[in-house]
Formats: sequence, structure tokens, C-alpha cells
Amino acid sequence: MDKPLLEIRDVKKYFYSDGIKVGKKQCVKAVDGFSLDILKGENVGLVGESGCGKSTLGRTILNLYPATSGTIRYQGQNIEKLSFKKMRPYRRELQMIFQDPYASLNPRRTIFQSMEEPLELFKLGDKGERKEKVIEMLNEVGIGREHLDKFPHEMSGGQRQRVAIARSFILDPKFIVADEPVSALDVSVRSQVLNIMRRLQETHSFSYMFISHDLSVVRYLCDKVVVMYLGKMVECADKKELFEHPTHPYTRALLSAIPIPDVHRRSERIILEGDLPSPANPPTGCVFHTRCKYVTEECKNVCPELKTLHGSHQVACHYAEKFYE
Amino acid sequence: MQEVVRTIKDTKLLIQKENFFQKFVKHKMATVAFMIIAIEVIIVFLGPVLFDIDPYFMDSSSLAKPPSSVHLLGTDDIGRDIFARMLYGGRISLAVGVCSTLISFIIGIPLGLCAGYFKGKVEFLVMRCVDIFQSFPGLIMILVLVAIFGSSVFSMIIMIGVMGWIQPAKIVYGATLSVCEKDFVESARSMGASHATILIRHILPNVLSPVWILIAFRVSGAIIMESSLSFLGAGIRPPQASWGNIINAAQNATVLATQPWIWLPAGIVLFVTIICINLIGEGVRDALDPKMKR
Amino acid sequence: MRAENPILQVKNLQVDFLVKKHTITAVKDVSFSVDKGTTLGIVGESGCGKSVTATSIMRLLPRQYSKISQGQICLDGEDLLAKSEEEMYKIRGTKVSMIFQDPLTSLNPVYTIGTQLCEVLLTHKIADKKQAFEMSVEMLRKVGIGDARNKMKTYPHQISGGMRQRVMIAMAMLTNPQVLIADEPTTALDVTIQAQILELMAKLKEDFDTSILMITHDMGVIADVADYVCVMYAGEIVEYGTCEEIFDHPQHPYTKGLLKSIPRLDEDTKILYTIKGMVPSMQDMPRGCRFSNRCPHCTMRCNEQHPDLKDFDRHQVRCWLMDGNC
Amino acid sequence: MPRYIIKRILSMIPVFLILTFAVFILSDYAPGNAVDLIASENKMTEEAYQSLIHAYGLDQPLLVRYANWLLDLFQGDMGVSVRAKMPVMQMIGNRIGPSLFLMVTGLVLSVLIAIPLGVAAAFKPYSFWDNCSSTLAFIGNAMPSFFLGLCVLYIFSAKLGIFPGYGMYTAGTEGSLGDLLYHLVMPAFVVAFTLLGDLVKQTRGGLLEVLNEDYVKTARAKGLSEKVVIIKHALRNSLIPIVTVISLNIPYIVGGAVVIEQIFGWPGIGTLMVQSINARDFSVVMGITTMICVVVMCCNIILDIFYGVLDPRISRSK
Amino acid sequence: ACGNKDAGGESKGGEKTIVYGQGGAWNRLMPYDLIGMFSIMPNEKIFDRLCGFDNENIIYYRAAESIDLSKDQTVFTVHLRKDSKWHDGEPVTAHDWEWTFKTMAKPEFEGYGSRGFLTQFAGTDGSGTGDIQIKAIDDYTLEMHLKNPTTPEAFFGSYSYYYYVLPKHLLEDIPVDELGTCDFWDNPIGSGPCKFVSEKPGYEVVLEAYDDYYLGRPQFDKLIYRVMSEETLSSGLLAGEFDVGWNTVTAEEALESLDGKNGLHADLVDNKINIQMVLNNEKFGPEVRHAFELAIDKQLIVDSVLKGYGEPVCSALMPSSPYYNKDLKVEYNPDKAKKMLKEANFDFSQTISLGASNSDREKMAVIIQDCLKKIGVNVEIETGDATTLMSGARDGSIDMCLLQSTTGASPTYLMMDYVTDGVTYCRVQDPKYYDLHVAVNQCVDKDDRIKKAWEMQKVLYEESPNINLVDQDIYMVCSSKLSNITVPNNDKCWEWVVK
Ligand SMILES: Nc1ncnc2c1ncn2[C@@H]1O[C@H](COP(=O)(O)OP(=O)(O)OP(=O)(O)O)[C@@H](O)[C@H]1O
Ligand SMILES: Nc1ncnc2c1ncn2[C@@H]1O[C@H](COP(=O)(O)OP(=O)(O)OP(=O)(O)O)[C@@H](O)[C@H]1O
Ligand SMILES: [Mg+2]
Ligand SMILES: [Mg+2]
Repeated sequence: MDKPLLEIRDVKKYFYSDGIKVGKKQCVKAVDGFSLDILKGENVGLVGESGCGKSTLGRTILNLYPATSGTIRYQGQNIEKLSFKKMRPYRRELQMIFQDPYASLNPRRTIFQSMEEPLELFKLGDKGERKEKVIEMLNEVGIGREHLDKFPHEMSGGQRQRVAIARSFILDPKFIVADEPVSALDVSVRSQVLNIMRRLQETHSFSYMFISHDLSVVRYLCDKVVVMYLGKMVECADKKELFEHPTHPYTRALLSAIPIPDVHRRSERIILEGDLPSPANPPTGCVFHTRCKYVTEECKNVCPELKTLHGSHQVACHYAEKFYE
Repeated sequence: MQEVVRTIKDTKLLIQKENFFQKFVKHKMATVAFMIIAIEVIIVFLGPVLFDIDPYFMDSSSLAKPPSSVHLLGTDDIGRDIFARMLYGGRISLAVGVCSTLISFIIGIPLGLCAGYFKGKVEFLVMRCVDIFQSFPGLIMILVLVAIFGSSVFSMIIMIGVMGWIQPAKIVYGATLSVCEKDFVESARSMGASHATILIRHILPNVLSPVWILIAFRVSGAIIMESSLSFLGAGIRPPQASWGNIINAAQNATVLATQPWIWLPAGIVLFVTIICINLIGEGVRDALDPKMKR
Repeated sequence: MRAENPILQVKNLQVDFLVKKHTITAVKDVSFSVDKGTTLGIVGESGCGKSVTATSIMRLLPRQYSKISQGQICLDGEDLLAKSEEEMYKIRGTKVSMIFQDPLTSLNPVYTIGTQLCEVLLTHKIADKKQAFEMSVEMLRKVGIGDARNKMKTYPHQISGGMRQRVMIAMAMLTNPQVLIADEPTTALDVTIQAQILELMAKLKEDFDTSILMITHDMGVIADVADYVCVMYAGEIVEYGTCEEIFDHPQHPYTKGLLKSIPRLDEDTKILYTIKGMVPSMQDMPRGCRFSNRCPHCTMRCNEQHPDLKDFDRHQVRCWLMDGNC
Repeated sequence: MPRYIIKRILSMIPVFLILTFAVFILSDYAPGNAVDLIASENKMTEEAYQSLIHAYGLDQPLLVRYANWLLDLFQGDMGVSVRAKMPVMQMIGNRIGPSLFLMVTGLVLSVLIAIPLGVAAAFKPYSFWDNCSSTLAFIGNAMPSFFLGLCVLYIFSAKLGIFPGYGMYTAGTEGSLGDLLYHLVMPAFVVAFTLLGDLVKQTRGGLLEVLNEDYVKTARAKGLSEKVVIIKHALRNSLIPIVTVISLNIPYIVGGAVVIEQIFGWPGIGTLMVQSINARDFSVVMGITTMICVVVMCCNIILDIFYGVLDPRISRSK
Repeated sequence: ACGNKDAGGESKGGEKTIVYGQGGAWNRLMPYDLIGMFSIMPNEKIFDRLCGFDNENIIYYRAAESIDLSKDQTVFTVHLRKDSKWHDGEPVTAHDWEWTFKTMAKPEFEGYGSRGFLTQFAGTDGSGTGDIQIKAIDDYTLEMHLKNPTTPEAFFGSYSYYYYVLPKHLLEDIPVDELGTCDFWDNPIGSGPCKFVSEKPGYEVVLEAYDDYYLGRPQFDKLIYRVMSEETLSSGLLAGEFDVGWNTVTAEEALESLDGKNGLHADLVDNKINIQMVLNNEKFGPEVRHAFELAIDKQLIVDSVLKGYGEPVCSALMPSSPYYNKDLKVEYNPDKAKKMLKEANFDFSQTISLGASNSDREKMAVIIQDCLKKIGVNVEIETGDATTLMSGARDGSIDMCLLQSTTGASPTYLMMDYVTDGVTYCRVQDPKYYDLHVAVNQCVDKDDRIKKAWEMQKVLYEESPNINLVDQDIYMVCSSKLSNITVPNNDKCWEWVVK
């Protein structure tokens, strides 16, 4: 095995609110100890409930948020402590795509200006070359050159998202964090964008972390799936492995809860009790114990370690072996 | 809400094709107001050149005389031509309004921008300053300042300008906070743009629309402030004319009751100007922010 | 397709909006009916007129600039469109209730849950204060909120999204309405919470024998809960039939495309089907079939003539392609 | 909540220190001092002049004087007015009541007028009522208060004699409540009018915005009548930004009161401020500065509490 | 209920109340700590003075019955009235007077403005402290020793407003250093025509007539001084809020918009307001100053700013006074002025600053600017409040400044700021003027005085240490129930006729 492209070791990100409260600062543990290796060309899907820290993790990896602790090594180089300036050269290789197509392009700049900006920032090529590159990238995502001088608001959500994707690829990055790039899109548009993502993934050699709360999308795009719950990784496995042998009770519930557009395949739903606890005040022991059907005393007190079962399948559950089928 | 916002996005094709100017023109009152102000500015700035009149010249043969063919709007009690004084006063009033607003914005915008973008210490500092300026009435502060620096046009502009920086700063600060949340800022950062690039290219243009709206209201506020100061004897001082101090002749009951030509035109013009400027502000608001109006 | 026992019937509904002096027909020629105790699902892309349809049943469209220019809405045999505003006050909340997409913003932040729940009962003079309180507590229990008595005193921001959506459902069910309109009730929620809510709605439907009009854009949810399905596209119903029919034998190219373009959890897909292009804007609708510019089977006729919704087996489809088959 | 208030008060301390220090420095820079003024009215020799300067401590360094002033302040002493030889505390005490009375009445009056107007306007946008109230709002915004004050005074007091225009009560009487209110009408009206524009606009705009919110739709779907929806559900929520507008306007009211008190001979803090600035009686100026800080702070805290009452999201999260 | 109803009204069963509107506030009710004219009025109603001064240059006596002058003209022997009583009923004696002067001159009694006037008495130093030479000979005789020879007319004409008597029996037990701020002043007891009732500092003071005042009880029952803004005085009079007001109603306003309206009547007052321009005497020599005087069109000022209600003058005295030098003629001669300036090698390139504080004076400043421009002198107008301008004039940063003061018939009105030996506004240093003034003051014989006064005026006119511009007419506007208020300071309140 090669050295991983990105090594994430026990990354934590806490948000401290120093709002109007006197005295103790409140602390939101958005990401609370997360480790993962991402290989070159590997596509990781990250799923989990809203507010479990997916976006925060994505941004922390790219050093857009300073990590509270832990290390992030990109091609062997620690990047988590780099200053805004020192980080610049790496920015070219680490890119991000955002969820909201209406917010991810500057409304005051034309599509061309927005597309050109990364090239300009890194002083790549002259004007003509840049324009060519932009047109080429836009072509790849199926946007014609007639759109170059449009403003974002003159385009549809799907088109904007495609532009955003094209822009993140324009510098030939090695690693991309895609933060729910399709969840704001309509079904019929979503498939267009997903197809483009998949095609790009085949034509360019890069890794990405695809954040989503929709497992079916992850299944369509990724090789490896990480399930997160309340700032922690609860399960991580290859796609096939995960979908065939979901082990953690949460993963199972998640899988069963997803409605399948097929009248004959109504799955037996596992309904979880209660809601996601607040990351400001996480439960002791296993973070999932408040909603778990199989909860024991141990779960309430001891935080389970990540166990590796069957190849690279990792699960954070005391009874992982028992649930593995 | 959701629906409406979406609706706006849908109907955008209709709306967005119009540029700002076209949208502004749709607001009829604002357009009329704009024309009135434009005419006023032209008259006030070109008038003295064209008509060759002197606001300081005292026609001792005509003291406090009602409008006539020689003196279009009559003369004041020492024989100065009211029309000429109106024009010159207009220059000063408008200059005080516009220049002090300019100063307010020159101070306020960068501060608000930095406070909203850099957060932390800068934010704390700026917001404390805002607190300080906000918890003390500007009028009283300027009264104290006038006692020190006197009340020339220049110092008036500076003082009103400096006292007025909070509003733009706060608006820009608020807008910056919300724009900073937007993904395109994050995305610029993730592409390695420097702070300056982000601030100037990405944030500034997007926080300006509330600023445009504010301009009009600040200008009218500054004009009112100047005239109120004149009333308290701390504004623009004679012999220099400003609309504010021309109106102050009305403090004299005789003038108020029997010589309306001395103060009424300035009063009306001041009132109309402020209304027009406010209307322009409304028009700008509607044009920039279609949500407010259907 | 005629329902045997329709509680709600919508016939040829057309809704117009006046936007900047332009008239936009947001919903056109929409007809459907809901039987007692069944669920009708309406699916379609964003902006296709689902919410407008639902809102016009409640007669809650903005009065100043919208108009129901055609059609009939019959609830339990009464024509709602003929009612005065005062009569509508009495119908809303008692005979028809509605829950909205976003539980976060659908509850008034400044009143306690209890106040908002009791308000329904008090307004319609169904109960006095004390009874209203008890009934509300009871209803909260039914929707699965533990410690209901205390929860009555909390404010919306103090409880989670899923809980809020349950409160919304409780509020809608308090008066035991004949029809419950749910406008994307789970879109803002997480899948696990969505599963809870869908489960709950199914249970309530059983218990109270309520008819539900379920609006969503998630085909999975529809497959899960609906008995009948309307597929809407650009303000029109393009296909209408029982759930099995629609999923097993979709006829309209749009429905087919929609079903094929969803990545499936239960099978690997190499490349997703895509419906090319995008929904035409309300201002420049194609003259003929509204789907014609995106349809892979588009013909001259499709471009020229607007198709009608035609019965076809246990289906209603709006497509010229069907003509040949019929 | 009490903790929050303490925090608010603590956070005002630096504001207060900087502000008072600024005024202190500024007053030092002002040409002329209280003794100059005395000297200009009473002929005196250079020697007498210097001995007065010394007597009032004006020959000490600035910082020393400021420190002394602060120390005294913490002992509840704001110094003595050079002009009136009276403790500043007492002078302000005499004046603050009438000032607050005028401002609060003006404020309440303006809220009482503005909110119904704004609601009527939002109820039917672009209707006759809407046009009326927005016109009024416009005039309110465009009318300098001194000009309005002079006009009102001239018409209603001098010409028509309907309302008394001077002072707080009829001279020579102790001032019954009725008399007081009668004298209050015009100044309070002018104070109210200056605020009216902003409030009407905010009420209307806020209400229209809130009427688009989902919970209003929910309320309608519950079968509430339009009146109940607007008054119970929408207005309550739109009051929150109105409170903000009011709290932002408090310094303006205080400042505007200077002009209005001046015109109507109202024995408030504003007239005292102008008298003292003109007389270079800076211990009084400092005292009033302090007082205004405190008043603005108190108003803001009261409004904060009010926020809490209006919006449970704030009070519960402290 | 207001309107034409009289101010204050007969609110309490037929009580006669006079409401007096003052354009500014008194600083306090303590007669040795007065700042400004607005302070004098209420104070001198409560506290008694030795004498007052009529327009006719005639002393009228109040607490004094007569005043004798010693041979060397430096000792006054004051015979006090025997029927004067404090408001608490105790008699006023010479010991009260002696105590008052002695206490006020003590160094512990520090920080009071009007003490500067004690410098006139022998035994005091430049700040007015020391062993002041004032003695009570017996209960009703007071002996005052002065530094310079003078006459009672001259002396009290200038200073009578500044010497009051305080009740020894109430105050002597209070330590001197606390005297200025003790409780007594919250509820002062004097021996003047009015008793103190109540005060709201800076807003209102209520007095009532003192029944036992030896010159007669005032006809009103209550006298209320109220502060109002200058801007609104005339509407206040019209609305009947005030019965009489002081001081900013212009003659034009009084006659045209107030007289005859709502029962108001306007009466011309004998005194006038003298408007003068003080100049920096260090910077401008006598020729230059006089040239300026010649260049100013005083008549124009009268016509335009004063609307004709006034007259141009060249002396600080009223033209109707016998002391006014009839030989002096107002002269407007720009050509001559220009010539004089050239001869004096005046530097025409400089810009002279001219300070003016209120709106009328600002207008005059504009006219002066215009006039001086015609002879090639550049003037820049500085505006600001009075205090700023005064201190500017004092430290020399303002070259010329417009001031106003009341004028009368007595030659004491010739005494200007330049006469005092210490701080002067415009750096007048030539002792000549002071000596001239002392000479006038020393004359006992009237004809002699007139001659000296004429002589003095001539010198003053030719050298223009300050320039007397115009005398402005004053009208007193009163409500119908009040009349016989003659002097602007209207101190003889027991003579007011109240209906
Ligand atoms: N800037 C921030 N300051 C404080 N708290 C934050 C901040 N950003 C996120 N959080 C908190 O961190 C937690 C995780 O947030 P995050 O956005 O990473 O969740 P997510 O998994 O991306 O959710 P979603 O699926 O809704 O996007 C949340 O509880 C959130 O409130
Ligand atoms: N208030 C409104 N004003 C103007 N047009 C409106 C309004 N509400 C809806 N429309 C129009 O009606 C069409 C249908 O809107 P509707 O809200 O019913 O869509 P939807 O199917 O509910 O979409 P979504 O899934 O996004 O909720 C929209 O395209 C819009 O143009
Ligand atoms: Mg996220
Ligand atoms: Mg909808």
C-alpha cells in the first residue's frame, strides 16, 4: 500500500461560545476525535445526521477551521498548524465544493470571473490561456461558452452547481471535499450533477471526501463509507462491505430508514427513539447509547474504541462482533 | 417565506433582466424626487455663476422687502438677496450633507468590514467604539465640539461626518457577518485568496447594497443635524448662509408672522429636499431589494 | 379512477398569480380526489405547483395577487370556493388541517407549545381551557412525546426539530380533521427522524381514519406512504394513479425519467439516467406539451398541441404517446 | 437574567470611562473657561482672576483633575457647579425628572400612535391607510424638530392660545397633574413626531415580513381570523425589531430633547446642558454626560428585559 | 384656558402674580457671587442695596438715606435708613453692612466672582481681599474708605449693583469658608422689596412682596422669574405666558408684532443699548483705530440691522445726556480713513479678525466687514459664543470684537473695560484714559464734570480705544396689567403699577 494522501489523526474541533454568558465558556464538540487515512484516488463518503459534524470535519481537514487538536498530514506534511499565508500553496491541491448552489458563487461576479479567479490567484497562464482553460473546464461539466458572461442569478441551481464543480477542478487538485453538493438540487437535476461528478472522478486522478446525508448518493459515488454520529466515527468500511454487513446499530437504523422508491420493497424499518443529543452536551460512554435498542450498562459508561473487523471494516461498538453478520 | 423566496427566484428572469436604473425608474415618486434633486443641484451650483448674484451684497435701498423683480425672493433685514442666499445656503447645506456622509462612510465601511471579517479583537474594539458613540447623543457631543473647534463649514462637515460613522459601520458589519457565512467566501478562502482579495473582491461588493440605501438617509440626517445645530446657535454661522440658519430668522415673531419670504422658501426647500432624498433612498431600496415591494 | 367515497375533490383547478403585471398560471387543470382513509401523494419538482395546490385547498393563497380562476374544490360535498372568509375560518383547522415543511419556522417562537395547541381548540370552541389543556396533553402523548405535561410549557426553540414536527402533527390532529394536508412534512428532517414521523403518520391515519394529502418530492417517501399518486410537472398533473401502477408501470416519460434518475440504495448503478434540460419557466411555457423540450420521445405533435389528461387503464396520463396505445 | 444585567452594566464601564474622559479632554481644550466667563461679566483684576482659577482647581494638570473627578464620582459626588455653587448631583436631580417625564411620554405617545398606524398600513398594503401613514412617516422623518417646534408653538400657543407653550406648569401654581399634562401636550407631541417616522416604517415593514413567516401560515391554517393572526401572532413577533429601533433612538431622543426643551422652556437636562456648555461650567457638563450614559444604559437594559419578555428565545437562554 | 388669560393668572383667589421671562438663567441667589445681568435681577429684589441710579443721572436712595463725601473725596459717610428690616423682622443696622463687607473680603471666603468689586475700597489687595476699610460708626452710620478720590454719583453709578447687605445675625456663626455654600442660600433672607418663596435653579424663582419694605410694598403679590429661550420670548408674550420679558425683543418686534396684540403694550425705555467694537490696542495705534471708526457707516447699521430704531453715536453716553459732547459729530468718511491708514503705514495685506456673537451682531459684523473692505482692509468674521470670543479678545487671537452694554446719561457710563487696571479685553494699556476717567469722577461740581466729560469724550473719539457704533432703542413689552417699568433693569419694583 502507498503512503496515504491524507492522514487524519485524532482530529478534534471544539467551538467555544463566548456569547453573553458569564463565567464558563460553553463548548460545542463538533468533531471529537476523528482518524482516517485517505489514499490517492480513493473516494470516501461521509454520512451522518444533520449537525453531527460532517461539514466541520471537512473544513477542518482543509484547515479552513483551525483544528483544536490532532494532526492532519497531507503528503507527509503537517498542515493543521499552517498559517493562512503558509497554507496558500496547498490550497491549490485541496479544494472544496459547497452545498448551496445559490451561495457558492459570488453574485456580483460573472461566471467567467469566478472561474478565472483561482487561476489568477496562482498566476497561471496569461489571459488567453486562462480563458481557454475555463472554457475547457466548463465544457467538461456541460456548460457552453455562451454562459461565460452571465451572472450566477441568471442560471439555474443545477448549472451553478456545475460551475462550482468545474471551478474546484480547474487547478487540478489532488483532494476535494464535497460538502453535500447535490442535496439542494431537484431530483432530475441531481442525476445530471452526480453523473458529472462520477465522470470527472474517472477522468481525473484525485481523491475526495463526499459528504452527504443520503446514503444512496454515497453508494453511487464512493468506494469507502464513513458513518459519523455526534462528532465521532462509528463505522467505516468499503462500500460493498458496509451495505452488505452494516454492523453498528446506528448504521443499520440509518440504512433501514431510507425510503426506497419501490412499492414492493418496503423494508422493515428500524425506528430510532428520540433525537440526536446536543454536541454541546454529549452523552457519556458510547455517544449513541441514548437511542440504541441494545444499550447495556457498559455502553453508558465506557466509550467504545474503533474495532477492526473483517479487513478494513472498522466499527465503534462494544458488541461489534455480535452484530456483524 | 420559502415559497416567496423561491417565487422570487422564479420570477427573477422577469426582474433581473432589468438593471438597477430601470428598476429605480419604476418607482415613480423616487424618479420625480431624483429629478427635483438633480435640478436643485444644478441650480444651486450653476445658479450663482449664471445669475451673477452675491449673497453678501447688501442692498441698503431694499431692506426686508417682499419678492420683486430685482430680488426674486425678496431681501432679508439687511438687504441681502434671499434668492442668492438660498443658492449659496443650498451649496453649503448640500455640501455638509454629502461631504459629511462621505466621511461617515469612509470611516464606517472599512471598520465595519474589518470587524465583521476578522472578528476577535478587531471586532471587539470596533463594536466597543460603536457602543460608545451610540450611547451618547451626537447632537450634544457636537455641541461640546463646536464650543471647542468653532463652527466653520469645514469643521461642521468633519464633526457631523465623524459622529455619523456608526450607522454605516454597523450596517456593513451586519452584512459582512452574513456574507462571511456564504459559501463563496469560504470557497475563495479555500482557493487561497488573500484577506485583501476576499475583502475587496468578494465581501465589499456584496455588502454595499444596504450602504447605498443608507446614503440617502444619512445625507438627509446630516442636513437636519446641521440645521438643528444652527438653531441652537452652533451651526453654520452668518454671514455664511445655510438653509438652517436662514430658517432661523423665523425665531423672530415678526419675521415668522409678517415676513414669510425670508424663511418660508428655505423651509420649504429644506423640507422638500429632505423628503426627496428620503424618497430616493426608498427608491434605491426597492430597486436593490425586490423583496420589500411586490 | 373515480373514487368511491371521495372526501376531498379537486376539479380543474387553475391558480393564477399576478407578478409585476404579468399573469402566471402556476397551477392548471388539476383534478384529483381523496378517499376517506387513504393517502394521496403529490410528487414533482420544485416549483411545479404542489404547494400552491395544497394552499388553495385551504384558501390561504395571498389574496392581493393570486386568484383561483377556475375549478372546484369540494370538501365533504361542500364547495370551498363558494365559502366566505368567515366560513373558511370555521373549516380551517377543523375539517382540514395542514402541516408545513419546516418545523423550525412553523411554530410561533414566542408562545409556548401548550398555548399554540390549545389555541386551535379554543378558537373553534371545541373545549374550554381546562379541557383543551387535557386534550392537548393527550394528543402529544399520542404523537409520541414523553413527559407531555411539561412539554406543554416549553417554547418551540427548546425542543428538537423532530419533536417540533410532531407537535405540528398533534396540532393538526387535535380537532380530528377529515383531511390532513402535509406539505413536505419531512423534507427538513434527517432520515432517521423522517422514518419516525412517517411511521407516526401512518399510525394516526389508521387510528383516526383521516385522509391525507401528502406532498413531497421524494419518490421513496411516496412509495412508502401513498395509496394514490399524482405526478405533477410545471403546474399540471402528468400522471395520476394508484401507487403500484405508477411505480410499476410508469407511462409518462417524465415519471419514467424521474424514477430512473434516482440512485438506488438497493442496487448499484453505473450511470444514472438523466432528464436533460431544465423545467421551463412559467413565463415561456412550450405551446404544446409542457414536457416537450425535455422529452426523449418528443414529436411534432407534442410541440404543437397540448395533451389532455386521459384515462388509461387504472391510470391517467397526459401524453400524446399514450394516444396510440388507447 | 440578573447575571446578564450585571454583565451589561460591567460592559458599559469602559464605554463610560472613555466617553467621560473624551468629554473631559475636550472641555479642557475649549477656549475659555468658567472663570473667563465670570471675569467677562464682573470686572476683575488679573490677580483676582488668577485666584479664582486657583480656587476652582483649573490650574491642575488634566489627568489629576480627571482622576479626582472619578474618585469623587465613585463617592457619589459629581463636584460643584462653578456658576451655581451647587452640587452638580443636586442640579441634575432637579432636572432629570422633567426630562425623563417628557422623553418617556413622547416615546409612549409615539409608540401608541405608530403601532396602530403601522398595523393598519400592513393590514392592507398600498391602501389608503397605508398611504396616509407612510406619508406621515415621511413628514415625520423630514421635519426638523426645531422647525416643527417653532411652528407648533407659534400656531397653537401664540396664535390660537389652545395650549400653553412654556414650562411645566402655570407659573405661580404648584402645578396640578392636569396642569402638568396640559403643558406636556405640545413638547411631547414634538418628541413623538420625530420618532414617528421610524416607528411606523418599522412596524409596517416588520409586520409585512412576519406575515410571510411560516408560523403565520400555520396560524391561519388553524382557522384563526385574520385579526387574531395579525394581532396575536404577527404583531408580537414584529415588536422585537421595534424595540430595537426604540433602543437605537434613545440617544436621539435625549439629543433631540435639548432642542425641544429649549423651545418649550422645559426645565430639563437639555436646557441645563446648553446653559452649562455656554457658561463653560464643565463640572455640570461632565455630570450630565455621566447622567446621559446612565440613562441610556438603563433604557437599554429595560429594553433588554422587554426583549426577554417579548422573545422567550432570549430570556431562556439568558 | 390659556391664551389671552394672563400668565399665572389669579390662580389663588385674586392674587396678583407677575411672571417675568428672562432670556437667561441667574446663576444663584447669592449677591456676592453674581454672574451676569440675569443674576442681578432676582438677587437685588431679595437683598437690599445702598442706592440705585436713575436715568437722569440722579441717585435714588434705598438702604441709604444720604451719603456724605469727605474733603479729600475718599471717604463716604453713609447714613442708613432706620426703618429697614430683614424679612424675619430684625432691623438692618450698619453692623450688618460692616460685617458683610469684612466677611466678603476675607481670604477664606474664596472663589466668588463679584468680590472683584471690593478692590475699590482701601485696605484690599488686587483680588479684593484684606482688611477692608469699612466701619460702622453707630447703628445707622457707615464709613467707607476708598482707594481713589471719587464722588458718590460716580462711584455708585458704576458699582451700586454689587454691594448688598447680608443678615449678620443669621450668618455670623457659620465658618467663613462654609459661608458660600451653606443652607442659608437655599432659603435666603434679605431686606429687599421681595421675599424669597421658592426656587427651581435655572428654571424658576418665586418671590413675594415684602409688606414692610420701607419704600412701599410692591403692588404685586407674587413675582416669578422664569427662564425661557431667547428665541421664543415674543411668542411667549403673545400667548400670555409672561407679563414682561427681558431682553431680546427687538424694537421692531415690540412695535410691530407685539404692541396692542393680546393686551400687550410696548413702551420706549430711556436707556439704550450701546454697541461698541473693542479693538486690540496693542496692535492698532490711535490713527488706525480712528480710521476704522471713520470708515464704518454707522447710519447703515441703524437702518438695516436696527430697522431705524436707534441712532449712530460717537460716545458711550446717551446723546440726550447733558454730559454728551455735542461737538462730536458722527462722521462717515472712507476717503479720509483710507488716507489716515496710508499715513500710518497700515499693512493692507493682513486680514483682521472680527468677533461677533449673536445674530444681530453678526449682521453688524457683515456691514463692518463690507465697510472696511471699501477702504481696502480685509476683515474675517469670527463667530462663536460670547465666552469663546471674550477669551479670544483677551489673549489677542481676535483683533476686534463687537460687544454691547446698556448706556445711560451719567458719565460713569464712559467707564469702559479699558479703565480697570488689570485684565482688559483688548489690551488697552495707555493709562491716559484711566486718568481722564478718574478726573471726571473726582469733580463734585456739575459744570466742571460736564467739561471734563466732554474733554474725555473728545479724546476717546479721536483715539478710538474702542469704537462706539450705535445706540439701540429698547422697548419694554408688558401685559396690560403691568406698567411703569422704566429702566431696563427695572429694579424699582415697588413702583411698578399692577392692575
Ligand atoms: N462556526 C461555528 N460555531 C459554533 N458552532 C458551530 C459552528 N459550526 C458548526 N457548529 C456546531 O457544530 C456542530 C456540527 O456542525 P456541522 O455543520 O459540522 O454539522 P453537519 O454534520 O455538517 O450538519 P448538516 O448535515 O446539517 O450540514 C453543530 O452542532 C453546530 O451547531
Ligand atoms: N406567492 C407567489 N407569488 C407568485 N408566484 C408564486 C407564488 N407562490 C407560488 N408561485 C408560483 O407558483 C409556482 C408553483 O409554486 P409551488 O410553491 O406550488 O411549488 P412547489 O411544487 O411547492 O415547489 P417546492 O417543492 O419547491 O415547494 C412557482 O413556480 C411560482 O412561480
Ligand atoms: Mg453541513
Ligand atoms: Mg412547496
